[in-house]
Parts: sequence; structure tokens; C-alpha cells
Amino acid sequence: MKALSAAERRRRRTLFVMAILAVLSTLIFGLFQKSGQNVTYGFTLDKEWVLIQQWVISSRTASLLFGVISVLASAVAFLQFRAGRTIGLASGIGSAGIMMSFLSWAAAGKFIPFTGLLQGALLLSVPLIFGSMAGVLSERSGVVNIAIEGQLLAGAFVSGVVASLTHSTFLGLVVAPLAGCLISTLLAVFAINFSIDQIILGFVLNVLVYGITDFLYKKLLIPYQSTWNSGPTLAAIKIPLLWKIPIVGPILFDQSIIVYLMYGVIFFINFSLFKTKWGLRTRAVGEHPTAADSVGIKVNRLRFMNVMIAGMVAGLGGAYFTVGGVGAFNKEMTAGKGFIALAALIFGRWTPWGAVSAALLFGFADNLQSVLGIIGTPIPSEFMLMVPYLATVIAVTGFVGRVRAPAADGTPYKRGESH
Amino acid sequence: MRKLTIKRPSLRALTLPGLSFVLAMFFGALLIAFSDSTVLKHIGHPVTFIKSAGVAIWQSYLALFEGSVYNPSLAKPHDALLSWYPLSETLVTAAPLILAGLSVALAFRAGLFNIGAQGQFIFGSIAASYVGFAFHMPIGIHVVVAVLAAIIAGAIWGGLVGLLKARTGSHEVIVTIMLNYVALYFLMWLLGTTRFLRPGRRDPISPDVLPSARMPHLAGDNYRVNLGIFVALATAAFVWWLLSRSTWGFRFRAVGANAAAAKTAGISVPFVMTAVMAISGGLAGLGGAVHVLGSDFSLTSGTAGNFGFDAITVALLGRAKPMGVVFASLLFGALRAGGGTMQANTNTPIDIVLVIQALVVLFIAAPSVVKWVFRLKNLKTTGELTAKGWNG
Amino acid sequence: MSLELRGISKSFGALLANDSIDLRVETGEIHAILGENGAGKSTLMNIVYGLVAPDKGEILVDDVVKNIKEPSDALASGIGMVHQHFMLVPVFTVAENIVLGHEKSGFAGILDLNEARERIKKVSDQFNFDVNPDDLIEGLPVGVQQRVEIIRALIYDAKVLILDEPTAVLTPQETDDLLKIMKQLKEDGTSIIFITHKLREVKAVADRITIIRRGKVVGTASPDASQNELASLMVGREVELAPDKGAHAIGDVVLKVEGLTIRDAVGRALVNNVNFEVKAGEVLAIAGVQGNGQSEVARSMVNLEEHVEGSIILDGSEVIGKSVRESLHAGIAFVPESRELDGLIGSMAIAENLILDLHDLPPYAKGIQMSPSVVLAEAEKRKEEFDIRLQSVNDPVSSLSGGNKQKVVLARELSRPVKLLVASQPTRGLDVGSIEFVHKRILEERDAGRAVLLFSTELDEVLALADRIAVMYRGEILAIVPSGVTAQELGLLMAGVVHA
Amino acid sequence: APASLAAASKPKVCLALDTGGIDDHSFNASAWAGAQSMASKATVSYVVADANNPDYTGEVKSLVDAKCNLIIGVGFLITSAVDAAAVANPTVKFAQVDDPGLVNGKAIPNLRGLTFATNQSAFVGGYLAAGFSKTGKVATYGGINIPPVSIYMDGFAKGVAYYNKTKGKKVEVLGWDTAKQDGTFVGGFSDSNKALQISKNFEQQGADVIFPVAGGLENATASNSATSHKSVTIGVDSDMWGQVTDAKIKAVILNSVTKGVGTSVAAAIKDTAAGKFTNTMYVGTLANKGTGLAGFHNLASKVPAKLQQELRALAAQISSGAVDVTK
Ligand SMILES: Nc1ncnc2c1ncn2[C@@H]1O[C@H](COP(=O)(O)OP(=O)(O)OP(=O)(O)O)[C@@H](O)[C@H]1O
Ligand SMILES: Nc1ncnc2c1ncn2[C@@H]1O[C@H](COP(=O)(O)OP(=O)(O)OP(=O)(O)O)[C@@H](O)[C@H]1O
Ligand SMILES: [Mg+2]
Ligand SMILES: [Mg+2]
Repeated sequence: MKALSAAERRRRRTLFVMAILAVLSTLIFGLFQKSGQNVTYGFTLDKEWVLIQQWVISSRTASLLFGVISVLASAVAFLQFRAGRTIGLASGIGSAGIMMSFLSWAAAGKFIPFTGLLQGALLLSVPLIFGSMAGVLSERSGVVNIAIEGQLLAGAFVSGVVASLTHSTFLGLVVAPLAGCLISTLLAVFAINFSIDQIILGFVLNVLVYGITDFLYKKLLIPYQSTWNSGPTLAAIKIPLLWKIPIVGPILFDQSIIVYLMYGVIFFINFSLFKTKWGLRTRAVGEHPTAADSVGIKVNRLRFMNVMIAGMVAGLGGAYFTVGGVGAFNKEMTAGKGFIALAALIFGRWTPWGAVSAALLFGFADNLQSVLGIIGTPIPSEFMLMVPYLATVIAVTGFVGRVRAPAADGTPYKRGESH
Repeated sequence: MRKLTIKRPSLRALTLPGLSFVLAMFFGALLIAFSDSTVLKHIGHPVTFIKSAGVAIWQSYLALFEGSVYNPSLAKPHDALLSWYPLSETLVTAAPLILAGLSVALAFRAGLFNIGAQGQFIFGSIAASYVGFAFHMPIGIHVVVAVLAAIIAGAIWGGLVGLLKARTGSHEVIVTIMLNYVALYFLMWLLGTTRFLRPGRRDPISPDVLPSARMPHLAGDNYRVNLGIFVALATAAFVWWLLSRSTWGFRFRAVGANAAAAKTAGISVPFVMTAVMAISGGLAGLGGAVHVLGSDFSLTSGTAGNFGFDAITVALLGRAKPMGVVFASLLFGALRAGGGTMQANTNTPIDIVLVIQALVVLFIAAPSVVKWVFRLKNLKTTGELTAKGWNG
Repeated sequence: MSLELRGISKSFGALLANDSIDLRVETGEIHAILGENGAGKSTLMNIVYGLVAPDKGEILVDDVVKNIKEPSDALASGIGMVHQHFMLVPVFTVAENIVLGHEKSGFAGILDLNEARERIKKVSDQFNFDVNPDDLIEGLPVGVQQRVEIIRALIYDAKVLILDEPTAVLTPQETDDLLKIMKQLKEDGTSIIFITHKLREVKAVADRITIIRRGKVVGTASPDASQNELASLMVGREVELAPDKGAHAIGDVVLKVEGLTIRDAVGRALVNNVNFEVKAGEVLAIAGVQGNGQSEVARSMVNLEEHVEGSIILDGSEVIGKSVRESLHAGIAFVPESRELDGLIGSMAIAENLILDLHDLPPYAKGIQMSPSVVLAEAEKRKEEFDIRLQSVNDPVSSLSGGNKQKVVLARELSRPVKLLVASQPTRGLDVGSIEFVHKRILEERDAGRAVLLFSTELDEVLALADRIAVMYRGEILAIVPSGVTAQELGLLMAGVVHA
Repeated sequence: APASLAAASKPKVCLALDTGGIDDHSFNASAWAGAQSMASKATVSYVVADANNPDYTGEVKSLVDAKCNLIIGVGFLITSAVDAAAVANPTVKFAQVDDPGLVNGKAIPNLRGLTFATNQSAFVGGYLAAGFSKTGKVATYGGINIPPVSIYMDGFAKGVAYYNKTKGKKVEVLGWDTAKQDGTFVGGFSDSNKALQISKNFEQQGADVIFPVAGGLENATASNSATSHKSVTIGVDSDMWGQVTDAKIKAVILNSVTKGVGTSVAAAIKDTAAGKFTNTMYVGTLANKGTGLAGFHNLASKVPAKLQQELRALAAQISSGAVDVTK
């Protein structure tokens, strides 16, 4: 009960912040803006059905408009909060309004490919989503998974190499989960059977994968590049009709198979975790393994299985870097995304949708800085590069606060050694 | 304070680390053998295969040793001791690692997982180098001021994390991961500003720190080993004292083990979190100072290398105990120093060192595996390090 | 169904927790097991339930040897158990907890809880349990959680029901209800093994009593034996069950609480406008069913609560607004409700736990340098004074049994100059020997002229120690009554019934 | 060690790399290729700094200890270590890529700088891009904002501006601002997913020629061009067309702006082997082919002959000084 009420207090504080930002953006971006320039929003990327091609509007008017919308939404959210109702929609509109007000100001005289901005956000978050889903699977059943980075990298490496050797994206896609699974088998064996500290283990596995892939990259992939490291890539598949839907279509339904698999993974994990027998048992062994054991659930077997599945999911995400992206493997090409995925997992409070939202937020901030950088900002590029990281820190400190992991996350289970 | 009787380090206590190292080297050897094209050529002929594999492995590991401990070919007629030059290199690499490792270990003992040593190290390097090249001060004083600046800079960057956690409950793992990136980009930006550019250069590389701000060499100018290693050892002793003999350390451990009970007994948990992260950041910052003032002298975007991340492995290998961190850092320092020579002499990629490091930590953490491999019954295992997952 | 244990032995390292124990429980019998903390009762039951593997011995159900390796084997043999430490997942609903391990799925593998809901309702109605299948466990009072555990055992048709200290956290009312249910079950032919430290309960329901000491069966007794006889069998010496309150002088007001209101983070009042005072040499007990605001009042005495209004005057000066540390040093000794969670730091040494509050003050520290030798010497002293049974003061405090842990907490809290002792559930889960010690100690403090504020859900304890009794109900003090009241009157008050 | 068994007659040449391997598809690779081409004249080997704990002083020292006759520093990070070693070891010859080879502003006898006027070739690349673009928008991005990278981007942008000036056109450059000397960067050289997205963002802004200056990340851009069919890619450092095997990718490589690290390294080795080491700074220019355009391959037919002609003329003008690439 305490946790819930603390959340309410935080929600109220968040609402305050939102209202203040809404007013400020109305004033700064809307009222006090001098530029008489127009901002152009583009809504088409391809040959999808056109609802609206472009929207040209005075930057000042747009900022004002969105600012007012966000102020109104904040007010509605406050009223709903008072009445004890959910404030999700109103606060969503509110923050989007603030964002758009800012964007209309920042892009005065420029072109913002609105659909592309969102599509890019999704694409940048794909590996994060896979990684955090792997985290959900593993940590919900009580095994801390810091090895996401290593699982992603192993998936990227193996799928890149296999696709290159066999000239088959399909085979590349098939082996990626196996590579991730191999890493998580190590995690599972050492964490579950040998009860080794899982944080040490995760870190060490990352280092191990870095070491092995770097080593093999230099020893094999570079010298024999044309056979070992010039893999084919997956083409985007347009889902008939769906991809034609304005705005949404090109973002969601004109992607490579990996992205579609990702949708499947998210829905499947979310569904299974909360609606099925497996999910109930998984959450039980993550929260209170002794209780699960006492009703006859094989705690360690279930954990083992889940950690292996987690590895497969992350491994598949790794394939996104190679067969899903540029084909060739590049040394350390996951570039720390496994750790960002870990942060997204915690940020999202160990729930599938929470983690997805956190990953999308990061992807959005990342792509926004890229787009704004391209159309030109007075801010040095290095500071622009900080944006997604700072945005995460601000979101975590301002709006998320204390999070609670599954109670038994990280604790090995041995029968008769509870307490 | 747990064990108040002084324990003599027994040889048996070293059995596990020793055997773990042997096992890790064995797997490293496999990797060397099976990725060497000349060795692989003989794969059809077992005898030649084993022979050539043996040669490849022997040469690589010999070079590793020659690069980290002793290399007779370096001796000069007038100075036979020069063959120990590699050992000096090992110490040079180990010094910053010890400090960064202590930073992670200290936080660990207080129940906090500091992944941010990298960022704190960066801020320490920035402060130390800036004070080192931009100001003129008397010899002696200059080093001290530069070091203090680094400690303060690291402490602020680390303390920020503790403060955020204490105030808002935001998880230190997320915040430190993110702040590492922020620190790196900040450094990159800084290196493009005129203040940090080398006169006459546009490359992002700062001027060298002035001689007055450098750590004095310990064994003459032929060896790079410098005061930094003593600073690191003294700091390790200090951290040991802090944790096990001081009231602050008592509080840190209490909060780390059970924050609710510590609070009930009147210990201020928010204060402890902030203090621990600040001290932890200061230690990593000091590591940055030792690196810049001791051996690197200039600041580049790669100054911090991987020290802050290796620090985590080192702290884990050292079981979050100061002495453990020192030994782990020496081992890692040796692997790092020798790895370069190995690559230069045998073209075995230095990345094998990462593999060996990872495996050593893994095996030490899993004594049961080592016991099983070597068929040992009663192997003495050191105290378990228990991280407490995310809720800790 | 009958259950028989033959020659069960189990050792943990050097410690022989069960030493060839023989025990037979007949069909439809309530068989009580008595023993000190750490006697080996839970270990034995965990063996029966398949959670701990015995070193030796066999288990017979209806005179047939059963090989019980896993809890699922026990369940299949008709053995159900309500554990000393609850086996409920706090973030699950009642229904989810109950189906766990026996799930039924419908379309697309979707979990089907409806059948479970029905059965829960049925059992709940049958025994007047008042359990809603869709409530979250973590939001339920412990008494209700206990019922959920029992419902689970019943739904899965336990013919032998093991109850390991089920009443440790129950209120008198709840305890009586449970005892009634046990009798009802017994009528229906269920065999029950009942473990408790409360002799009154044993005498009320048990058919036979087995007493275990240091892992061995030391004897059996009939429920007709007196409480004193049972107690001395358990402990192996004479025990004084009802402490002699004796004559004592009551002095000036030490603690004056006015208009105390405590809110949760969203502003709901958990404690509403509470007023009372405690005088020197007086024990004021605050009784009440768990979850009526007593915990919050207790914690607010040392500023562990966040949203507090009103005033708490200790010896003329305001406590509210001070830090926890300042409150403790102002002269309050605080024994928290949960010694494991809030009282002690399990992995730290006993000696360190004894000075948690004073570690940075002389003589334990000079400046920020601690003096380990002084700390050790002090620990040895307190070990003697409080009769803490331990091997070494350097051992982690988690190695102690419950009674000794509680002594460590008391020893620490009473080592400062104290004007007021706040003790919250000081004897929860302790055996009679330890309870005797704690009670004696509390009365000694009172006799030395300290004010004592005792929070307890135990009627016997309240009646035995208090000079006056305040009963809390729904965050308010319903009445303050003199110690002469009867247990029955008190029980009614705790249930919220006020007489004109 | 085998290296020490080398024939005494051949000088021992050692490459000291700062980051990446000899196989980074970028200037390390070129340097190594250049050195290898001289294998008949010298025994060559290389070391690379430990990317984890880079210690350049120690790295160069280990080469001095290994009795290398010529030590070539590759990468600007290692310059100060090379400078210091050159002063400390007057008998050993040194060369340093991407650096003028001066110590405190003065030349020293045993150190030679190897530099490249890549802005010249990037200038021509910019002109090509502007002339080739149908949309009137071209783009460039970098790994991180450091001179070896930004000099390309700056030259590219100025080449576009020159095109606009001479032709009276308004081709726009995305990703680099000559006034601020800042632009779009990946933030490193390994995040190909990010590079891919940046390329997409450029396309969405309308760019149809993209010039990535981020080492191996150029593959991400070309890969995107190959699937989107909305842009072509200009490679960097060496001829990208020759390095990729995928025909679909070859088809979208317009040209590559090269940097003759290999040529310069080979030159330094040749001089040393012949006993004619010089400390005169090497400057790779369009004129001496130390930098330039690699050539059109698949897309040659798509580039108007007139434009190709103008490019040749422009290169000649730059070499003669008639066109100033720094404006
Ligand atoms: N998992 C274990 N490992 C080691 N020792 C144990 C373990 N479980 C119990 N013990 C030991 O066995 C003894 C018996 O413990 P047990 O829990 O059975 O006591 P109990 O009679 O149930 O006590 P209580 O009345 O406090 O519940 C304890 O004193 C303890 O020392
Ligand atoms: N997993 C374990 N490993 C080692 N010792 C254990 C373990 N579990 C319990 N013990 C020991 O068993 C003894 C009794 O444990 P237990 O928790 O049953 O105490 P208790 O007297 O019942 O206390 P409480 O009433 O607070 O539960 C203690 O000495 C404790 O250290
Ligand atoms: Mg117990
Ligand atoms: Mg028990």
C-alpha cells in the first residue's frame, strides 16, 4: 500500500512539472518567439496512402497551438487526478504537446519528417527492446541478467559470420538465438547450478564475449573478410495494406522480419507473463521461490529454461545489428546497447511494456538529437549526443523514482536455505 | 572488524586463484591454437598440429611474460636491471586500476553498484590535467593541487549519483551508466575548446602537464614507475582503514547490509549514500589523476581507456576487499602490459587478455568448477562476495 | 489418515537438529509439538513436507512407507503444511497464490482462475473466513494471510495438516477462530500437527503433546498438565510464566502525546488524533489488532514516520522534527517490531550490532577511529548481563536464534541513558524461556523509574505487564482502561466494541 | 620471437597504431598495406595500442626495445609519444602519420611528418556530389569531431559551395556547418545502427549523396543506399568499391575520397631502406596522388561526361593553386 501511495505522490509531482513546462513552452516557444518563419512537417515516407502530405504552418502559431493544447491537457489531467481517475491519456497528450511546441520552435524555417522521426526512434530502439525483453524473462524468474550486452554481441557476431559463410540471411537469423542462448547457458549453469553471484557473472560474460569476438574479428573476420564478414542483409517486407496506412504504416509495417519478430516477442512475453500458467510460475519463482517450491514447482528448472529463452531473445536482437542492418560485423558494434537495455528494464520496472516504453523513449531522444543536429542547432554536437542519456537520467530521477525488482531477483535458490 | 585476529595469508588461500589462473590460461591457449592459420594448416596431422600449436602458445605466453615481468633481452651491459623494465610497466598500469577498483569496491560494500567509475575517472583526469598544464606552481605543491582537484571533480560527479538516489530513489545503475556517456561527450567537447587545445594543434589532445605537476619517478628516468603506485597502495590501506576501522566505514557497511535497520539505529541513510558515492567518485577521480600525472601526461578522448570498466572486474575479482583489489589490479596490470608485447612479437591479438581476465574472475567465483576440474576435495575458498541484486 | 515418523535424523554441519525422532499422529488427532526456539520443530516438519532431506529415518502415511523427496510428493500423499514463514507470493492475489502449482488453463493457454475463486469462496464461507479471492496478498492483514494458507491446504485436500506456529502473528480473536477451525477439521477426520509456543492454545485444543528439546523427543504430556509443567519440560528448568508485577512507584509524566496524526504519502490518516501520556515507572500497553495504527505510533516515537502532526513531548521537549538519532539520544529506547528487518543487521557481527547506535561515540570511537577492543569488551559485558547465548561475539548476528537476537536488540537499546522504553511486539515468535527473560527485563526498567510504552497484540502479555491499557482501533484510541480488565473485555475492545 | 630472427640486411620497420587494428578499413589498413608493399625492402610488423587502457608511450617504447629501425606512428593520438621517443632515441628513425612531425614547432633530424591535404580531394568530392545531386541536397557526417575527420567534411562542404558559386546553384549541405566547424556525428566509430539511422535521416531531409567520414561505418550508409535506392554513397579513406563484395552495395558507391596513407608509408620505408631517410614533411596532395578520388565504377555511366571533365579540371586548378580549397 505504501508503494502505491508513494507512486501517487510522484504522479502529482510529475503533473506539476508537466503543467509548468506546458506554460513555459507556450510562453517561450509560442508568445515570445519572434521568427516569422514557417515550419514544415512531412508525413509521408513512401507510397503509402496520403492523408496529408505536408503541413506548413508558422512556427510561432504552431508552438502556441501545441503549447495551449498541453496546458489544457495538464489541466484536465489535474482534474482527473483529483477525481482519482487515470491520467494516462491526458498526460500523454500534455507531454506530446510540450514536445511538439518545442519542435515547432526548434525547426523554424526547417523541415521535420515527422513520420521518419518516429520510424527512426523505433529502429534505434529495436536492439534495446530485444535486450530488455531478455532482461524481463530472466529477471522476472529471479536471475539478474547483466550479460545482455554479451548476448546481443554474440548474436550479432554469429549471425553475421554464418550469413556471410552461407550467403543466407535465413541461416544467419536462425543461429543468432542459438549464440545468445549459448551465453545464457553459461549464465544459467553458473548462476543456478553453482550459485555464483549473478552480477559478477553477467559482467564477466560480457567481458568474455567482448574478448572472444574482438579476438576472432582480428584473427578471422579481417583477414578473410570476403568469406567471413560480408554477409547479406534482410530486406524490408511491406505488410500488404497495413503498410499503406498513413503515418503508422511506414513506421510499423514496412520493416525487416526481425522487427516483426520483435512485435511478436513483446506481445508473447507480455501475454504469457501475465496470463498463462508459465507466467504465473515464472513470476512466483522470481518473487518467492520457496513458496513456489512448496507447491511443487521445480524452481531451478524453470529458471534455467527462462534464462535460456532470454538468451535466445537477446541473440535474435543481436542479429538486428548484422543481417538486420549492415551485414558485416563490426568490432564491439553493440556499442553498449545492452547496458542501455538493462537501464530500460529497470526504468520500465521489470514489466514488458514499461521496458518497451523506456526503450522507445531512449530511441526517440536519440533520433531527435540526430534530426535536430541535421537541421542545425546552436548547441555543440557533443552536447546533442548527450541528449538521450540526459533524458534518461531526468526521466528516472523526475518521474520514475524508486523501483522494486522482483523480490528474489539475484538470489540463487537452494532448497532449505531460505529466509 | 569481523575477524579481529590477524590472519596470516596462508599458501592454501592462494591455491584457488592460482588454479583459476592456470585454467584461464588453458582456455586462452586453446583460442590461440585454434585461430592461428599456421597451426590450423596442420589440423589433419595430429602430431605436427600439437607441435605447432605448442610453439604458437609458448611464444605468445612467453611474450606475455616478457612484456609484464622480466625480459632478459632488454638488459644493457651497464644496466642489467633493465630486464626488469616490464615489471615497472605492470606497476604503471596497475596504479590507476587499483584506485578505480577501490572506488567500485567501496560502493559495493555499502550496497551500491557503481558502474560510473569510468565517468568519475574521466572527470578526475580532466581536473588533474587542467590544473597540471594551465597553472604554474612550485614543484611538489603543483602535484598535490592537481591531485586534489581530481579527487574533488570525481567526488562531485559520483556524489551527484548518491544525492539523486538519496533524494529521488533513482537507481544508481541507470544513472551511472548514463552519466558515463555524458562524461565522455563532455570530455570530447572540452578537447575541442581552445583552452584545452595544444597550442598550434587542432587535434583533440591537451597540452602535456607541466613537469612540476607530474608524479615523480621512483626508479630513475629509465623506468616509468612513479609515485602513483605508492599513492594507490596507500589509498588501498586508507580504504581498508575506512571500511574496517572507522565510524564512517561502519556506517557504510551497516547501510550496505541492511538499510532499514541502520536507519532504525539512527544512521542517516541518505547521507551515507551521498557520502559513499562521493568518496567512491573521489577514488576514481584520483585514479584519473594518477594516470594523467603519472604516465599519460596529456588528455585525449581515450584517456580513461577502459579503466572504469576494468575496475568493476577488478573489484569483483578482489571480492570488494582493498587487498584483493590490489592483487587483482596487479594481475590485470601485468596482463595489459604483457598483452602489448605479445601482440607486437607474435601477432596474437591483445584481446586474448580480455578472455583470460574474464575466465579468471569466473573460475575464482566458481570454486566448485575448479575443484571439479582438478579433482580437489578440500580447497580453501575465500569469503563470498554477495551482491544483493537490484533491491539491495 | 495417520502419520508416523521413525528415527528421523538431520544435522546441519555439526549441529544435530533432529536426533532420531519418532512420532505418531493418529487419524483425527490434534498433536501438539512443543519446544524452545531452535529445538528442531520446523526442521522436522520441513522433512515431512519434503523441503528438507533427512539424513536418516522414514515417513509412514497410513502405515505405508512413503518416499517424500519433494513438496509435490507430500502434497500427493495428502500432507499439507502452513509454514512458520508464509509461503505466499505477496504481489499475487489470493486466487493466484492458491492455484499456483495446480493451474488450469483455458483457451490459448489463458489461466483460468474461476474455478479456484469458486472453491475459495466455498471454503471461506464454510469456515467464516471472509477471504476475497481477488485481493492482493501484500495488502492483507497477516491474520487473513494465515487463513489463505489454511484455505490452500484445505482446497488441496490435506488429510494431515501441519501448522507451524500459525498463531504467532494472530490476534486473540483470530487465534480463537483458528482453534475453532482446527477442532472442526478434526471432527471431519483431518489429522493436525500443531506447533506453537503458547501453552494456553495447546491446552485448549491438543489431544496429545510431544516435547522436543535440542532435536530429541524428551517426553510426551497430556493437555491436562499445567502450563508450568509443560514449560519446564520444554526448557528443562523451572519457568516463571506470569511475572510478578510487584509494587512500584509511579512518578511524573515522561511522555505526553497530543493530537498525534500520521498520514501515508497521499494524506490518508493511518493514525488519527491520538492522545496519551506515560509516567515514570509505569507501563502503558497499546493493544490492538495488527494494522490498526500501532506500528505507526510506535515508529513515530523515534521519527521513523514521515507525515506526522501533533506533538510528542518527552520530558518537556518536543520529539517531532528531530532526526532518528536525536530521538534515540534524547532518551528513548526503541525495540522495533521486526528484529530481523529493522532491529539487526544480519551479516554484521554481534558485537557490531550491539553498538549500532553508539558506534561513533566514545569510548567506541575516538574521532572517526573506532576502537575494536573496546567494542569487544563491551560486547562481552553485555553478553553476560543479558545472558545472550552465543559462540563468539564476532559471529554474524544472523547465527543467533530468535530469543537471543531479541536480547541483542534489548541490550543495545537499554545501554543508553533511557527515560522511555518503546517496545513493539517484543516477544513475537519467542519461546517461553525467552519470553520470561524479556518480560523480566521490561519490568526491571519500569522499576528503575522508566516509562514503558508497550505495543502488543498478545492479550496475555498486555495483561501481565501493563499498568494501563490503551486499545487502538482504526487509527484511534478507543479507550484507556486499567490493568484490571478481563481478557474478554479487552478482546471485545480490540474488535472495536465499546461498552457504554 | 620470430621478428628478431629477421635478416640483418633489411631494416626493421614497425607501425605503432593508436586505435583499431590494421584492418580497420581505414587509414590503419592503408598504412599496413603500404608497409606490406615494401616487404621486399624491409621486414615489417606492427603493434596496436590496447584499446582498453591505451598507453602510447609504453607502446612506442616497446618498439624501440624491439630494435625497430623505423617506427611509424599511425593516428594522431600517438603523436606526442612518438615525438618524445624521437627526442629520446636519436638513432632510431620515426615517422608520424597525420602530423607535421615537429617538436615544439621545430623539425628534428630523425622524425618525419606524413600529412595529407584531404580537404583538396574532399573539395572535389563535394563538387562531384553537388553536380550529381538531383534533389539539390547532399550530406556528410563524421565519427567524432576531430581534425582527420572534420578536414574531410569541411573540404566537402566547401567544394559544394564552390559548385554553387561557379554554377549559380543552391545545393545544400547537410551535416556540416563551415562557420561553426561542427556538424553531425555518430559519437564513435562502432555504432553502425546509429550510422544507418543518420543516413536515413539525411535521405528524409532530401539528401541523395551521402559522404560518411567514419571509417568502417561507411558500410552502414552504403547498405542503406542499397536498400532505399534514394541515395548514393561516397566512400572515404580508400577505394570502398574494392573492399565490399556485395554487388548491390557496389552499385551505390559513387566514388571514394582517398587518403594515401599507404603511399606515404611506403615512401618513408623506401627512403629508409635506401639509407636516405629524410625529415622533410610529406604532404599528400592531389598533385602527388597522396589524396584524390578513387574513380567511378558502377555509376560511371550515370555521371555526365561534362561533370567528370569539370572534376578533372578542378583537380588541376587546385593543384596549380588557382582554386583555394580553404575558402
Ligand atoms: N538450513 C539450515 N542450515 C543450518 N542449520 C539449520 C538450518 N535450518 C535449521 N537449522 C538449525 O536447526 C535448528 C533447528 O531449527 P528449527 O527451525 O527446526 O527450530 P524450531 O524448533 O522450529 O525453532 P522455532 O521455535 O524458533 O521455530 C536451529 O537451531 C538451527 O541451528
Ligand atoms: N540457511 C541457514 N543457514 C544457517 N543457519 C540457519 C539457516 N536457517 C536458519 N539457521 C539458523 O537456525 C537458527 C534458528 O533459525 P530460525 O530462523 O528458525 O530462528 P528462530 O528462533 O525461529 O527465530 P525467529 O523466531 O526469529 O524465526 C539460527 O541459529 C539460524 O542461524
Ligand atoms: Mg524459527
Ligand atoms: Mg520453527
